[in-house]
This record gives sequence, C-alpha cells and structure tokens, in this order.
Amino acid sequence: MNVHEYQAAEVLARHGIPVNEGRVATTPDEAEEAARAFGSLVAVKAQVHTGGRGKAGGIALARTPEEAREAATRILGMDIRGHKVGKVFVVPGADIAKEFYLGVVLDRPQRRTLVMASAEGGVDIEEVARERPEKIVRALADPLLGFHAYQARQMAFALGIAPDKVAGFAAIAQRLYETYIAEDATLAEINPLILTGSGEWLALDAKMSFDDNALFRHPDVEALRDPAEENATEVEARRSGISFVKLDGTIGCIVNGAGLAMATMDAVKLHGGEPANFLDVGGGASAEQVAKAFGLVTADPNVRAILINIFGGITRGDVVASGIREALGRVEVKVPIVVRLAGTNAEEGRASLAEAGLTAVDTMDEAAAQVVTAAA
Amino acid sequence: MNVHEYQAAEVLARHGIPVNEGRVATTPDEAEEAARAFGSLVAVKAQVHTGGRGKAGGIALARTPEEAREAATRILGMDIRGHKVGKVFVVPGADIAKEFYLGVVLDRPQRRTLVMASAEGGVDIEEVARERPEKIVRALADPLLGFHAYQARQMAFALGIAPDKVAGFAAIAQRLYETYIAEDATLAEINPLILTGSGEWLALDAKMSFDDNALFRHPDVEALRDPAEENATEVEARRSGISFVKLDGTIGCIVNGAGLAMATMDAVKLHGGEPANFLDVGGGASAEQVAKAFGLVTADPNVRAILINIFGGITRGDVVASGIREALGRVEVKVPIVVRLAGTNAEEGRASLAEAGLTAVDTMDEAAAQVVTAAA
Amino acid sequence: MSILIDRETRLLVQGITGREGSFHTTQMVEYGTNVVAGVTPGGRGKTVAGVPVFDTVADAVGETGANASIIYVPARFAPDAVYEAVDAGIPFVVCITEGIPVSDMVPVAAYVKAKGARLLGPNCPGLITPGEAKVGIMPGSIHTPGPVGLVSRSGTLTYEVVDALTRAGLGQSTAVGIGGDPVIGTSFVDALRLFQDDPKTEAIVVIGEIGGSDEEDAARFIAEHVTKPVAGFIAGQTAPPGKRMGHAGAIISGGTGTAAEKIAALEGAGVRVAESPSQVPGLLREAMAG
Amino acid sequence: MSILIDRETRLLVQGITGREGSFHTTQMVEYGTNVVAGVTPGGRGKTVAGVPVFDTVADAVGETGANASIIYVPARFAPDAVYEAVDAGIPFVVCITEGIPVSDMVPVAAYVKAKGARLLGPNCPGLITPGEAKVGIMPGSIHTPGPVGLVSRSGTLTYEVVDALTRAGLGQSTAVGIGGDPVIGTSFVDALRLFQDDPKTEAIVVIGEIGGSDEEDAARFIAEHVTKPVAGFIAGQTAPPGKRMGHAGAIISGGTGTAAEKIAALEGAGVRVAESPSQVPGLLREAMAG
Repeated sequence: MNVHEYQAAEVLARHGIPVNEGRVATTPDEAEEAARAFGSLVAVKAQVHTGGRGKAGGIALARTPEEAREAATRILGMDIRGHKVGKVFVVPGADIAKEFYLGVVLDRPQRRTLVMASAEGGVDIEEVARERPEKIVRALADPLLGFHAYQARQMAFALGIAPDKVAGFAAIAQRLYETYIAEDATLAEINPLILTGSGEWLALDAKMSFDDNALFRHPDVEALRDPAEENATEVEARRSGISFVKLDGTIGCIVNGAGLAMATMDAVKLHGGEPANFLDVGGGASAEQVAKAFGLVTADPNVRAILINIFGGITRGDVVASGIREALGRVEVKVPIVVRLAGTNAEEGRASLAEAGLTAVDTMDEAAAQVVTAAA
Repeated sequence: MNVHEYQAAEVLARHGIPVNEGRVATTPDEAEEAARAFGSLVAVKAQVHTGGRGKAGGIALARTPEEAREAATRILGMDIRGHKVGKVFVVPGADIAKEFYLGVVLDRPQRRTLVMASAEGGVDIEEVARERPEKIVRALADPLLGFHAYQARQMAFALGIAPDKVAGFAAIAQRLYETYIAEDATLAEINPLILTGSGEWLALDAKMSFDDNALFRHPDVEALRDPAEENATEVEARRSGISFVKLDGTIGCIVNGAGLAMATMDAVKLHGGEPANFLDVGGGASAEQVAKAFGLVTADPNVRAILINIFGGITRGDVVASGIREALGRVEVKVPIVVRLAGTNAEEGRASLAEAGLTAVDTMDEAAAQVVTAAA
Repeated sequence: MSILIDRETRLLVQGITGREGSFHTTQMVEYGTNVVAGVTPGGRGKTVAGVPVFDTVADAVGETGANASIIYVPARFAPDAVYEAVDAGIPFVVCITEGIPVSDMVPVAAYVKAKGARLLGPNCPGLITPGEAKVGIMPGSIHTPGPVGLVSRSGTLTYEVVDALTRAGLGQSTAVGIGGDPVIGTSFVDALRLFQDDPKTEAIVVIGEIGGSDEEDAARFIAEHVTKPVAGFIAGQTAPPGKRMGHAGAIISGGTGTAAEKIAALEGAGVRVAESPSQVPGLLREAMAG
Repeated sequence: MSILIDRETRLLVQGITGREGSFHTTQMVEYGTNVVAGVTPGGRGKTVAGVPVFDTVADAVGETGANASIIYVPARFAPDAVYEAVDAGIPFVVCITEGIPVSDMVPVAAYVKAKGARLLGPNCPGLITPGEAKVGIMPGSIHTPGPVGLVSRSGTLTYEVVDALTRAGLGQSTAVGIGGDPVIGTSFVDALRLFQDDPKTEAIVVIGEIGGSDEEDAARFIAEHVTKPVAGFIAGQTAPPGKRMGHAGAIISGGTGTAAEKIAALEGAGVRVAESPSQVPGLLREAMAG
C-alpha cells in the first residue's frame, strides 16, 4: 500500500526523524494561506502515488502567497502518469547545503533488510544505481538483531560525511530502519535528506510503502489509504478476496492462480490481443467467486470478450463448470465468453459448458486464439 | 533493585497481565477504608523487600473492615527479617480454583532467559526446585528471537492445564517474559498465578527485581525505589561509586576490587574476626575515594578496627599510601587501622605509612590477624 | 529417487484439524503419503484421516518420529509454527500459508538456515514425488513418475506444465513449488542444486515469474553448475510495472524483475524458454535430445 | 606457547582515544603488546602511543590485519562495539567495560558464539601472556613467564594470586580474567579446555567467587577432562545471601551460588582449594608434585 509524501513525513516524524513540516492544501485558497503562514519561499508539491512529479511539472517554487496560489491552481487537478492531483503539500523552502539519499528496502536474494545511502541525493536513485553504482553505500541489517549503530556510522564515513555530522546521520538512518520495521514497510525513503546551511539534518521528501499482508496490525497505517488513488474495481476485488489489476486491453481474464493468470495474459498477447486485466479468482473457483469476477471484469467498458482459464485440480473440472454456469445465472454477461477448462474431470466440465452454449476448449493457446478473434 | 509487591503488580498490569487490584495503606485507617471499599474478604499483606512474610505473620485475612484495621495495626511497624513494615497492601480475596507458579529469570550457564512454571503454586518455589524438581517446567527463550508462543503453550500442556485455558496461560507467560525484557528485570515472578472458580487467570502475588546496570534507561522503574528499604550507607556509597554492603561484624574493610574485598572478608573470618562490611573502593584507590570509604565505614558504631587492603597494580603502592595519608587528614578515624599494601612499589608505600604511624604490613593473612587482634 | 521427499518421509501436519489442514491431510493420505502425525493445540487424542493428533510438535515428533512437516495454520500463527517445527528437530518444513508479513519471514528464514533446516515456501503449493509422497495441495492425479525435475514459483501454472509433461509422456522425479512471496526458504538455486545431484532426475523445468531476481540467480547457477538439460517458462511478460500480480513477490519494482530480463538471463544460460506453457514438453524433449 | 594471545597477536583497541583507552593502550604498548590499530569514530588520522586510529573497525582490520580486539567504550555503546568487531571478522574480542545490562549481553553472547568468535568479559581485566602480550588492564610487572595457567572471575584478587605465584617462582603461561558479570563470553570451562590443550601449561589455578554455577561446571569439566594439576580459591565465604558483592554476578540467590558449594564441588573434582590466596602457590606445588 502506498501513501502520499505528507503522510510518509508524518510517519517519519512520529519515529523521531526531523522532517520539513508543511501543510496539505486541497484548494488554491488553502495553499495561499499555508504559504502566508510560513512567510517564506515555499514549494508546492503535487501529492500523487507516482514518481516523476518534478519532470511532469507537479512541483513548483513560490516566492509569495500569490505565487503559491497560482501554482496550486495549476497543479491541482493535473494528471501525472494517470494520477489526478487532488492535494498539494506546501512546505517552507529549506537552506540546502548538501543533499543525500537514504532508503530502506528488502533485499530479496539476501532475505534481509537493506539500508542504502548516497551522497547523490535529490536525484532518481534508480538512475544512480544503474549509472554510478559505486555512489551507493549499502548495509544489510542483521535479520535477528537489526541495523547496528556501527553500520549506520560506517555508512556515514563511507559517504564522506564530516565527523561532527556522523552521529546525526547515523541516528536518522537507525530511525528510518526502525520505522521500516515497526510499521511493516516495504519501502522507506528520504530523498533528499539534507544538511542545511546551519548544519542541521532534515528530511526534505519522504516516501513509504507498506506490506499489505501486515496491515492487519497497523490500523493507523490502513487509515492513511487514499481511495482517490485506488482503482475502485481493485478495491472491490480485494474485499472479495480476488486479486485484480486493471490494464488497458479489451480481453477480460478470469483465472485461478496468480502464475496462471499472468501466463494467460501473456497468451492473449501472444495471439495478438491485449488483456484488460489481471484476475486471480483464487484456488477453488467457486460459483460465488466466479460471479464476483464476472462483475469486476464486465465493469470495464473496454472489455469485448472474456477468457476464463481454470485448471481444475483439487476442485474438479465438472464442479468448476457448474460454478461457471451458476455464476452466469446470477450475472448478465453481454460479451462473448471463451472457457478453457483443463485438469481433473475437465472433459465432463467442458461438455457441461457446451450444453449451456459456452465455447469450451481444451488448451490455453486455443482459448487465447479464440478469445482474440471474438474480441476483434 | 527490588520493589514491593504492589509496585510489581502495577508493572505487570501495565504489560497487560491481569492482577488482583488492591490498595496500599500506611495506616490502620487507610487499611480499614480500603477493606470497606472492596466490601469483601480482604488480605492485608506486609510490603517488605524480603520473602517469608507469611511465616512471619505479615499476611492476614480479614472478613470485615474492622478486622482489616486490626490486622494492619498489628502488621504495620512489624520487623520481618530485619525489614520494618511501613506499608500494607490490601487486596480483595480471590476465588482460587487452582494455583500455579510462573517466573522469569536469567539462566546464567545457558546465557539465556528462562521461563519456569509449576502447578505447585503458592508455595516456596526454591523448595519445590529442591524437593520435587520434576514439578517445574522450564523453557529457555531464544536469545535473539525471544520466547515463542509455542513454548508458552508447550509449558501449559506440560502443566496439565485444560485445553480451553491454555491460550490464557500462554498469553500471560509471554507477557511476563516481555515485561522482564522490556523493563530489564532480573526476576519477574507470579506466585501464585491462579485460575479462579469462574475460569479466569489472575496474578495474585507479584515479585520483580531490576538490573541496576539498566536503570539508566528506566527512570520509571528507578522511581519505584523505596528509600526506607535501603541502607542509607549503601545508598550513599552507590552515589560515590563505591560498592558497599553492610554486615554485622566489628571489622571495617576497605579494599580495591570486588573479588579481593570478598577474599579480605574471608581472611578476617579465617582469623577469628567478623567483617562489618563489604567495600570495594574501586581500582584506583584515590585519596578522595579512600576518604569517602573511611566515612562510610566509621558511620557504623560496631566498627572497632579497620583493615585497608590495597593491591597496587597500575596505581603504584607509594601513590596509594599518600592517598591514604591524605584521606586520614580529611576524615578523623578513632579506631585502629591496619593497612596491607602489596604490588607495585608496595615497600615504599608501607614505609610512608609507617612514617605516618600506621601499621602497614605485607601480606593479607598478617593484616587480617593484626586487625582481629586490634578489634578484640 | 527424487529430492526432499519420498516414501520414507514421515510427515507431520501442523494445523491438522483446521479446514485446509484436515481436507489436505485426507488428500495426502489418499495419495499414499506417509502422514504420521498432526498437531493442533488442544487436539490431543483426536484423529484426522486416521492420523493421530498431538498438542505440540515436540510430542508428535517424540511419539512418531516425524521428519518433515507441512504447515496449514493462518498467517498470524505460521511463523511460530515454523519455529516450533525447527526447534523440535524437524529438518524439512513446508509452509503453505499465504499472507505472512515479510518482516516476520526475514527472521524465520534466517533462523531456519542457521539451524541447518530447510523451509519450502511460504505461500507455496508444496511438493510431490509422484507415486511416493505428496506434501502439499496440488492435485496428485496429474502427476506421474519420471525423469523430469520441476521447480516453480506458482501453483496452478505448475499444474498446467506438469499436466502437459504427463500428457507428453514426461513423468516427474519431484515437482517443487517454492512459493510466490518475496522472502522464501528454498530458492530456485537450492532446488536446482538438488536436482543436479539427484541421479533420477534427467532434465529440469524452471517456471518463473516477474519480481525479484531469483530466476537470474538460477540462470547463473545453471550456467556454472547444471549439466542436465533445462527448459523453462516465465509468466508475466504483459504485467505492468509497480503492480503486485496476485503473489506478494510478483511485482516489477524500480524497473527490475521484468520477464524480459529473466528470459534473457535463462536463455543466456542455455535454457530453452517457452513462449507458452504448452511448449515446455517439446522444448524439454529437444533439450534432452541434445 | 600460551592460550589466546601471544607475540603474534595483532591487537586493535576500540575506544582508543578515551581516557581509559588511551591510558591502557600506552601501558600495553610499553609492555610490548603488538597493538596495530585503534578505533574511535571520527578519529581517523590521529595516533595514540604511536598506534594509528581509524573511524571503523572494518577500516582498521582492512588496513592493519588486526586479529584481536579490546573494548574500552562506555557500557551503552559496548554491545555495538562487540558486534562491530565480530562482523569485521575479528575472532577474539576482549570487553573490559563494566555495567552492561544483562539484556544487552544475552544476544551479544549468542551472536558471538553463532559467528564462531570468542568474547572475553565483559567487566573483566583482560588477559596476559607474560613476556609476550598484555591485552587488558592488569599490572604487567607482577607477571612472569612460566608453566601456570590461571583463570579468574576477578581483577585485583587475580593480581594477588599472580603476585604470590611469581614470588613463589611459579611463572604463568597465560592469566585470564573472565569477568564478574552474570553473562560472560568465555567461561571457566572454556579457559580450562584451552589450558588443558596447551602444551606449555603444566598446572592450572582457578579463582572463583560466589554467584552462579560456573565453578561447579568447571569442577565437572576438571573431573572429566583435565589431567593437569589444579589448585583454586573461592572468594565470598562470608558473603550474605541476596546481596550483590560488587560484581553484578557475585550474588547468592535462591540459596545457590554459595562459596561452600563451589569449594565442595572443586574439591570433589580433586582441586586443592586454598583457604587464603597466599596458600595457592604451595597447594599448586603439592599438586604438581603429584
């Protein structure tokens, strides 16, 4: 789960990290008022769940409250990489002497938490990682003991931070790690982390993502969810225990299992079509879940045909077939449906579906070919 | 550092353990009032930093507020193993269906935290450990991961706790472990932990001790210190960085190093004397520390002679000797002093002390023999 | 022969009286798996599909000599179940449970490794040595004994490929589902090492998906250490970046973890990578023919 | 020969620019110890007693090949210093620091052991191999090379016994102070095993005190594994129960950890236990004469 910059900053502040305290504005009036309150140069920053705000014009500097108002007027409502800007974060300008990058993520191959830092702050860290990897300093936290103070200091020295600023950097790095662990984050990032002209450390921008599987123990994090940033269908799917991701194509997919669902999308593409979604209906593919899946898929007006791909395993193909028939009795589907049913008792299942007038085939490739034709 | 039962119960309650909520009374009036407030049978329990309250008559049951008053009148002011009772804890009577013991301590040889439990609750656990060790169930917490839920359940099953009560016991055991760790305890004990007639778990008595070395990070625990329970001289010594323990003999001891201080006491005893104290003046044995040590030792009216035993190591014997002379210039000591000075430059030191009219000898045994004679 | 499990495996089921646990225990027993014990706290004295239930893993191991465990307990309790199994001396633990927080799995994975035990999963379908033992939730009927070792991050996609292999007359030595989470116990490389060393495995199939770099690590390992023919498939060529595709671990983040990278890495290591699961048996036969 | 340290030891001092650190570094260098590096964060470029200072242990090890470390940092930072040393690959770490909370030491001790490293202390005087290397805070001058291995929980009491041995013409192979805390890295048994295996150590002295059961464990180990003559002394026969006698670990609790028990255990294992430190050399000579 992603949150906005201003929310991430709040979380970091709660864990003792010095952040640039700004105000959220949803109207130009509020932005102007915020700028007036700060009484200084401010930055007006679009709050959207995507990167590249700067390049897209979603961040503006304003020297006066009036300029802040103008900037907010321009930025609010803007579309950045498909995200509509509903809020801006107005923050006082900072006296930047030096910029750093500091981030905490999972290192999957090492199965450990990784703390990363770079003296090349304020720029895209992925670009730094690709082009000047030697500029990134890394430390793996111990999986049982955590991120040691000495590791944080070691990073600071490796970044060339002046001895009298090392303790401050190390404290922030340790707190960022603690925040990541305590809040079950999947990403905690400060970019840039700055040293001000007066020698203070300050987190000037913050980014956090959270582990969906751990939200049950973080109601306060769950409360940060911004419905405006989420696809309504995806939210509805999650409530039904269905994994759903909206895509731009025309062929709706209903599949049991995440891997098979991706493979099904790939097959559609291979046969010249474009998938309209990823959808994992779950292992059992019960009538109820399939009915819900139909509802989710048909909510997309772009969908011109539906491919149901079920591999009957523990749940037998004939049972899945009756489930699909029952689901079609509950939900009206106006586009063509191609069912691919394989596995245990698949033949009986296909026969039952054919009886009901559905196109039921044996292989995934055949099904993909047919559904692409049907959608054309 | 030790605390009273009522304070330990407060700490446990803060960590989510169900405790028998009582009231502290320092006068018979308060005890009566507390009993009236509970409106039931109450126990009136002496609050002292020692065990064996029950046997000493420090715990009484009272059926009426008047009886509670009488009990408090009798118990307040009582001397239990050298501890004067200044407070009683008035707690409502509980409906005991079954009593257990639950405790957390350090297992020194294993270098791990040990959780112990027994279905023989409410009695002296050390006696159970000696006489029926098979009645005690033990689990070592993982030094890096802590005390697992499965370990707590395993203990419950081993104690024969009914399946529907296992989760409740396990939760309390885990919380007691967490309390121990979170508060830097050296002992956390519930005895008895009871199952009430209605099937609820309740901590009926609580005992906690804390790691002196960790008090710096627990100001709230430090605040529980009861000056009335501490020897004023020991408190004063601690403030000066001197380890001091009051004993019952007549020979004051001033030694550098804890091991040597114990060995010195032993030597006094071996030569027929009784040490009045344990005192470790620290490694350097500076004039200032020695002067403070004289003050601590001579505060005890039983002291009839003083043995100073210094092994000059890094700090040379002649420097120690001038320190002793300087200290004697600051503090008036009216009892005989025998100084044993050994190690680097000890000879020069002894000569210097002899000049000042002090008995200065070479060996510990000789010094012990002389000081015992001097005190006789 | 086979890897990890066979007819000598003495299986313990943790969470045996739950809905999933009891259903799949019955399925595993019917398949012929030697399920010797189950654990559910407070369940002592019960039986599930004829399997005796114990209160604790220690009791179950003490009474039955179980030497492998499969976990069907809810995500909040699954890490504790792994610790209980490993601390009771079980050397091989399969965790089916989906939805365990990553921060719980990081210490679990480290602990299991430090203890010299092996974890498969979590969020995996388990594994099967056809005709000998099924330790998981896969449909046993689609498998048949044979020379192909299969390792996969997914469930039904694995069944799809196994089914295709079986229909093509290519039986399986062992089929292993390593799971779709970001932090898992047994990696592709671990499974590949076992297959390479297993005399009965003559060829290997690798089924990967987007996210992480486990397939790239596998490619490096294959290039350096695997002498047996390998075919593969990578799911998620059409997956968009930044979106979790069902599995918690199936996400392209920071531009890495794409299917294209993984396919390129595997092909660079000499693996024949199929465009569609149905092509896997044919590619594997080609590879086996040399 | 000797145990743990000798003239080949390349010593690193953590906390070298502090008051204690710099004083004892000078002392150790004067004794002839091969002190190759020091660490104080931000101290790079400085020197103490001619020893170069680095910001981190990793830097110091990389530049100087240090293979042992001694820690003089305050209690709040000492556990981190141990982790830093062990993670930088130093196999032997001596922690002088007093006053480290037990709850910090429990994971430290477990971690050091899991990494295959060795910790001496904390709250110990260190160790010395006379004439070769002094890694600690003891007065070097009272020691002399010889055949007696000495292991002790205390500081000045050890000096007392060493002085008596030296005066009696009994030099020391190595004298080890294991420290007076409840949780320490190297136990009596660990040191005894090393002395038993050290060809230059011909006899052993054990100096114990009240609290814990390390001396009882030592007695069992001596009875089973030690063939060399052993003499000993236990301090605290007159200590009252429930009171901490200076050392955090010197406390009789729950009626266990008394001097009487320890003396009985050692005597039961054939150790000659002295009534007074001054008797130790005589008893040891008796034991050595057989």
